[in-house]
Amino acid sequence: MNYLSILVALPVVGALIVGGLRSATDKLIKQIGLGTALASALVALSMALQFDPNSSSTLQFVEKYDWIPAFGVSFSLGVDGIALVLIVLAAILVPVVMLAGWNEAEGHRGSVRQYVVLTLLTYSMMIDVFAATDVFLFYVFFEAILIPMYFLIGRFGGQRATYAAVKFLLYSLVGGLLMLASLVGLWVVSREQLGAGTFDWETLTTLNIDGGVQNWLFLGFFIAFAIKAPLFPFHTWLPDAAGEATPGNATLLVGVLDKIGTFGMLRYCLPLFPLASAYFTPVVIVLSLVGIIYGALLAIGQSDLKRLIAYTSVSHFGFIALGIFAFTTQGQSGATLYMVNHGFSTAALFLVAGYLMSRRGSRFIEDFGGVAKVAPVLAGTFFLAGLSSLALPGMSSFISEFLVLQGTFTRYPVPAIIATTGIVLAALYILLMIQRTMTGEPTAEVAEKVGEITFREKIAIAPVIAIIIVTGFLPQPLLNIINPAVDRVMTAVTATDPVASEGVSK
Amino acid sequence: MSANWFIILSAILFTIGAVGVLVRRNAIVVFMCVEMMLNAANLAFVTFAHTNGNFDGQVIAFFVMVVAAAEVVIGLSIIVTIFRTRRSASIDDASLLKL
Amino acid sequence: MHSLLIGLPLLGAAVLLLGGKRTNAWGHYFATAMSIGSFLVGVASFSEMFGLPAEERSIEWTLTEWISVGSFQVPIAFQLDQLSIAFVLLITGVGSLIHVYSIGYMEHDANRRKFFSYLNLFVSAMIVLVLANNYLLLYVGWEGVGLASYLLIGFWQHKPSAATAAKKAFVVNRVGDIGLSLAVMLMFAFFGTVTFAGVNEAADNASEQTATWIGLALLLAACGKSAQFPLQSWLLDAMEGPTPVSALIHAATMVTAGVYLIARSNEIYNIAPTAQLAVVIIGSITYLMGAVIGTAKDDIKKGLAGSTMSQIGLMILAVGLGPIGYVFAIFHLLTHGFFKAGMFLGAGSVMHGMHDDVNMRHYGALRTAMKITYATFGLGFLAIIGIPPFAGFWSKDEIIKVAFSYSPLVGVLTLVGAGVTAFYMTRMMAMTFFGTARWDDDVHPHESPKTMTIPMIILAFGSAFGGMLLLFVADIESWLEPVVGFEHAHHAPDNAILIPVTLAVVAAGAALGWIQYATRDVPRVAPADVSFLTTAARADLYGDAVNEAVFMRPGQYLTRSLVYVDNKVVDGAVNGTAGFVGLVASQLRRLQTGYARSYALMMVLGALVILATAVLVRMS
Amino acid sequence: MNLLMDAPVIDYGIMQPILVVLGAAVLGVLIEAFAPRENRRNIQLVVTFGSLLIALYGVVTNTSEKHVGLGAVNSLSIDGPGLFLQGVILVSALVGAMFLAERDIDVQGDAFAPQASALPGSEDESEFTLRGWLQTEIWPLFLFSVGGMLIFPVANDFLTLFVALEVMSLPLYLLAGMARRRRLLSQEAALKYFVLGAFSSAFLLYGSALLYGFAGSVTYGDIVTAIGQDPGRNGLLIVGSLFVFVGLLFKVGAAPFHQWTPDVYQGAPTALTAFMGAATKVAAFGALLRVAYVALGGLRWDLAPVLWVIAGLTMLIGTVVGVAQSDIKRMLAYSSIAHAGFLILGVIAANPAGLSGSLFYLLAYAFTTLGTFGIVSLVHDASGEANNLGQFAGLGKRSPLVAGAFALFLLALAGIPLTSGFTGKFAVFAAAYEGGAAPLVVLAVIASAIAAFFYVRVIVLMFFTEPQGEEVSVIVPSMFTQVGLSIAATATVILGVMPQPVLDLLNNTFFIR
Repeated sequence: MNYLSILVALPVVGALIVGGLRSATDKLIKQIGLGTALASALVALSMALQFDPNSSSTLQFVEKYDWIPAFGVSFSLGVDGIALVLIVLAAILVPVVMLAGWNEAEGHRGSVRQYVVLTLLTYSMMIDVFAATDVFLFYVFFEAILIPMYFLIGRFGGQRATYAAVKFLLYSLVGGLLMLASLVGLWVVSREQLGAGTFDWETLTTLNIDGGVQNWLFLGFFIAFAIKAPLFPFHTWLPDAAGEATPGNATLLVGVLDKIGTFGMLRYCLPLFPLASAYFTPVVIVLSLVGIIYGALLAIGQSDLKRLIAYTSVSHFGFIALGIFAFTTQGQSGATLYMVNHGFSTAALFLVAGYLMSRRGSRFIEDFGGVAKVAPVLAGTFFLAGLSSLALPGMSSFISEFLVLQGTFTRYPVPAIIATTGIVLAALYILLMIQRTMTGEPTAEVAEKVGEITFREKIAIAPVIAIIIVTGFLPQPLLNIINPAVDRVMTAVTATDPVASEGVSK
Repeated sequence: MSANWFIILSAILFTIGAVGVLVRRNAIVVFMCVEMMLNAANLAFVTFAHTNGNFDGQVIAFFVMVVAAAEVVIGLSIIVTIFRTRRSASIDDASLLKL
Repeated sequence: MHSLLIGLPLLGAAVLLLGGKRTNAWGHYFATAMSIGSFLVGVASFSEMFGLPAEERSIEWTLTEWISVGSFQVPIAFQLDQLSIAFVLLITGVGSLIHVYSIGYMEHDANRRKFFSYLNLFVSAMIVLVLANNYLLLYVGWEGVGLASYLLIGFWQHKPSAATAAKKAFVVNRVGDIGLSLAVMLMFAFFGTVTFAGVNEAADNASEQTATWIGLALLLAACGKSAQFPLQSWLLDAMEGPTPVSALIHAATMVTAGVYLIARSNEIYNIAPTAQLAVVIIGSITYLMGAVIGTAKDDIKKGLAGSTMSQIGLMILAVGLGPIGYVFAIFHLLTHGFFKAGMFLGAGSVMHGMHDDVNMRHYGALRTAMKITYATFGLGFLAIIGIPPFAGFWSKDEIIKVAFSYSPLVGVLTLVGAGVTAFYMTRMMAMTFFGTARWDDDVHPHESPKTMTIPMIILAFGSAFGGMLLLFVADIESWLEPVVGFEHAHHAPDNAILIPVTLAVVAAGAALGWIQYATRDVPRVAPADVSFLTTAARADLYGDAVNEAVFMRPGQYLTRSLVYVDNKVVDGAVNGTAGFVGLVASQLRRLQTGYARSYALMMVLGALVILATAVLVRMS
Repeated sequence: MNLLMDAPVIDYGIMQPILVVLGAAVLGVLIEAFAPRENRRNIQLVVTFGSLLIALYGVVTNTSEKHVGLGAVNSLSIDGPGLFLQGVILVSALVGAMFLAERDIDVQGDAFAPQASALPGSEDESEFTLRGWLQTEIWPLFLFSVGGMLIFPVANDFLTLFVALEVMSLPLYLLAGMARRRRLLSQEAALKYFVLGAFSSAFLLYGSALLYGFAGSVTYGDIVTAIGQDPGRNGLLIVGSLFVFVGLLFKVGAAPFHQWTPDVYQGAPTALTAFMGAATKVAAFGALLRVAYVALGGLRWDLAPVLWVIAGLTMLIGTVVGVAQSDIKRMLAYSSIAHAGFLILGVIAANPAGLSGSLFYLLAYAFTTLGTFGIVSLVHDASGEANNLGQFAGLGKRSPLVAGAFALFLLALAGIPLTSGFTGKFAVFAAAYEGGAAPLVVLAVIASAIAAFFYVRVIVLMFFTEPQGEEVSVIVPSMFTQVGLSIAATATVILGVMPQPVLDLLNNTFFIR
């Protein structure tokens, strides 16, 4: 079954239906959107069940159609374990976001119809990006996805939405253009070595590229991904974009879209440019560490809920990059799992923060306080989301964070120790936020405006919370999917795990 | 007499024409300077035709003259129209389009 | 069956939390039943274990595969051995009593159901902590109890002080957790395993350096959880929580987890003398610090908290002494669990009768008004200061003995500590139950309901006889030997004069306290013109002040500066680039003068430049 | 002595498009002379569109029958690239003619003055306007220009090149000065265009003369042969070829020969700018590519540094100065300068991929340019076209379709994937990288980023900014413009999504000599 093309096509079909039904009410439009997203989620989940983690081939569900043979470009899709889990993440989050942000589109410049269409298009392109096994195709959607997201931020955002949207677009565009330069170089190298230029990812990984050339090509890809992820010091667009976007869009942006960056590092930077990856590892590790600490400190200093969450993500992306560039199976599997977990925990934070903000009509921390007293369940949900973000053991995020740290430690102990201090800062930024918003005596406005969580909101957030907790204790099904893919990456960069020096030989 | 002198003369004519375009304000004069540059080229063509021993250059010179004549028609018509509108043949007066 | 130890309280917590208001009516009974059920399972396990020969007592069982990445493989697996069953019984036993007590204590609180769910959550997390067969799963329990502690300290979260205290507890504990994380990472990096069994096996041929690093990392973890110097500051603030919480979590069980951790890792410490020394030093400092703080507190709960800090310092000191110390540290931990929980419950009972006033200067002469409380508290008092034959005597005396055999200096320290302990406990006793009544007219002290007094009475029995039971009936020395390796050969030589000396020091301390606070009037307002030491002790020996000056203020300054830097410098650099382009653009724009002749000039210049370029290239 | 000579054998089939268009132009002049005024426009339209379609048909059949070769005694080289360029020019001319034929946008008539010779603001002018007269002479002029353009990229010697240059330019000089509105600006544009154009063509001619001196022939093939034989006289060769480049680089609008572009683009009637911006660039680049690849192919290593400097300068000036523009037409002019810079990369590449990439780029660029200017011509305020950038604010709300199409064209200009601009950019950049110009590719990428800024700014204005000041309106044009814009938009999307057929066409096509 062509799961991947169905996944790509379904949201587009949904968008066309929504776009075509000129007389449909907003409610019907939202229902169609949600229905499409749910159907896609089912397809994605059934695909995940069909996935064979122990298959001998790198990619599964492969589909390939010629697109631009002149450039060696084909419309080829396929997933390995890493891509699969991210697709599933997207497939689960999109319906959640749609349901959680049911009334989000109202009161903005754009219409509900535009909102649904753009969200569905973004969704389809996300799948494309993760499933593309042609580097050109990846690049095309890497860039193209900017457009719907740009409109989602700009037309459905806060007061400085235009500024934030433009910033988002230009940052990503600059990164993308640098990647284009590298893409061009990569293609020329493939042409020189293979006779005909190709963009087929698996073929490209077999190239034997000169070290110096690798470094330049690596930089183009890496900077693009570092902007997308974002790593320090390319992060300043994220707080603006996530701060201005609606909570649902911020969730998609930070939870899924930004994963393209770290996914790209793992999928493209490492296997395509193994020498350069090793060469630049010290730089990346330093950037990651700075990001971890810096993002966390800035999160502590924020007065705006959404910006705060955005900065926590800067910190978390530091962990992910650290894990990837640790070159150990624990580090990379941990980083991949981290991408998924971070998607869910950020979603929980943004969406529940969205519940709060929509009630109070403000996104500033100082306008809250005492919510726990007037809406205990809402507060509890927010608290759970926070715990997930601070990687409390028992939450899924703990597994991934610990794996990243462990994987880093076996190769780079000092960076790992520095990164570990991030867990204290994480506790600080989350608990300070919780304290300021949830505890104390409710102010008059909070008491008046903030009501308890509604049924719809509960249904939307419940799966996310459930996933966070269940995978905290049962992460292995996910890890079983991720591990073989990571092993392949490790093989591609010819890295092996360090051996325990004082271990008991058995 | 060496053909070089003719080439040098044509280069001088070309340079005078070019400098004339740069320094003269009157549109007609500027235009005539351009024509001078074309004729410098003609001189070069004819000279080279001589040194190369074929007629191509000389034939080209005739073509150029025809083209130059056409150019005159167009050029003068534009200049005259502008003169009628602005009551000035100074090429510097036409400087509304800038920055 | 053993999984029920965790499962029952977890079920309780889940039912109460997910059930919501529907469970309001019966939730507290359900939670209490779950806790008692867990205790009964513990007792059954214990009796089963008791009947087995020593080498067969330890059992392990695996619930499921947990994490498996490359060679990093950690199951969700448990180990029930002599050490963990001791903790299980303490946790579920004391825990159940406190559940019962809370039924009465929290009767009028609107969120009683939530309180009980948190208590259940705590019990299950604590049991995970002591049953885990590997350090990573222990970590789950470790932070799980931290979470429960956070929730319970901040239970009255509408009080800003409670919310702040809860956050502080969690954050400071997280600092300690760095240690636990690092220890686990070190273990995997060097030994390739994180299970207790694997680490113990690897410890046989591990280098001293590795063991030292692991030992120090574990000590950091213990410092956080057990409120040891320099991470002690959260415990006093934690008294913002309801009193049963203080009794259970911040006296009897959770705060002793650090002792458990070090005792559990004895094979690492045995080959790392430096780490052991560090443990002893930290323990000693905290032991004395806590005692000194205890002497100056007027808040009965804070006084007890100082005492807890101090007593755990003593235990930590003891585990640092090596194989001869582990057993007595655990022994003291268990007896302390009885008498300190009992005293906290007593304090709660007093507060219950005193309109939640915690200031001892407003008490006095309560022995008549609250007889049961007085009696149970008094038994705890006798136990803690180490009067034979009460529980504390047996455990504390042994530790002092061992300390002297380790080093005279440490021995003297423990002795001094014992004297100070006697002083502040006597002070507390005197200020609360003796002297003149200093309470306000509208306060009518009364005895607490049975749900509260019965647990107190049971714990008082423990304070009275627990020591003898454990020592002589359960034979704790040989019981724990398979786990912590009690070395009879190096058994501390019986020091005939040590017991009398110790008793004399205790008596002196107690007498001083009695003279000071029972025979003289206690002012209702704390006097201001006091010695420097008193001032310092009242300020928790400036622990918070140091934290504030060294971490908090610079931290706040740092975050504020970074917010500025991020906006102006990092973001500014990008916007600056845009601005620069704009500037260049506006300058270049001026070349577009609008004069055709200047355009022509530019063309000629361009032609000359490219001509020059070509010539240069040609020549080079 | 035999006075008889063999008449040259001329393959008229291969020259059909040129002959048809030029013939139609001559016919157009006759129509102006003999047809009654009221019928002229319709007759001219029939002649224009008819001849363009016939010519296009000729190009298509020649292409499909692989009917290629040297024509007209070796003075034309109608090969694969040549036919492709002619096709692009003809399509641009068709779309451009649709814009020129538009009468519904301006209430007074089409985009041209009713009588160019009448003084602006004079009574004559208002009378002509009142009568609704149209200057139908624009059609023969337009066709002459198209004819020149058809010859320009297939010229196989420098004389033909020069003549073609003049044939295509002279009518444009005139047309640029005939705008109905803002006539002063229009006339100024014409004057500047003319003076500078004549100046640059003098350079081209003088360069040709020097090359003639060097090689003894003006035919491309002979020159490249001579270079191979190295007869000395390198001074003539270098100065000559550089002067030729000056002339050609002026036409493509490369820095530092670009300064006429913004002024002329702004001053000329927008419909003409659309045609001129697209077709002139195509024709000029076709000629530049042919000269560089064929005539001066052996001089690559001497010319490469020069072209590197020019390409870098052009890209940076085009993008950086473009950022500071506030007039939409000037901004697009700078954008066209930037694109000239990108296209020079294809010249520098000096490999078949560079040629095919540039050709694709030109095709894509032609449609986007036609589309952007076509849409600019639709936005009006009370006094005529609204060209100030600020006036585009809120366009997205007022007419989403037009704003959407404009956004599409702008994104294509920016080179966003799935638009034609991206495919072209990729092809050219890859070729340049392969040709050893990797640093220039990086520079091009940076320039693209800067350019993206001003394209995006317009999109922001249209969709995210509330309109302020006086009301501007989007005119609903007649079928002419509608069809033209539809063609441009469709092509932009198709070339982005499904470029393979065109790439197939370009594959293995190369200049013959």
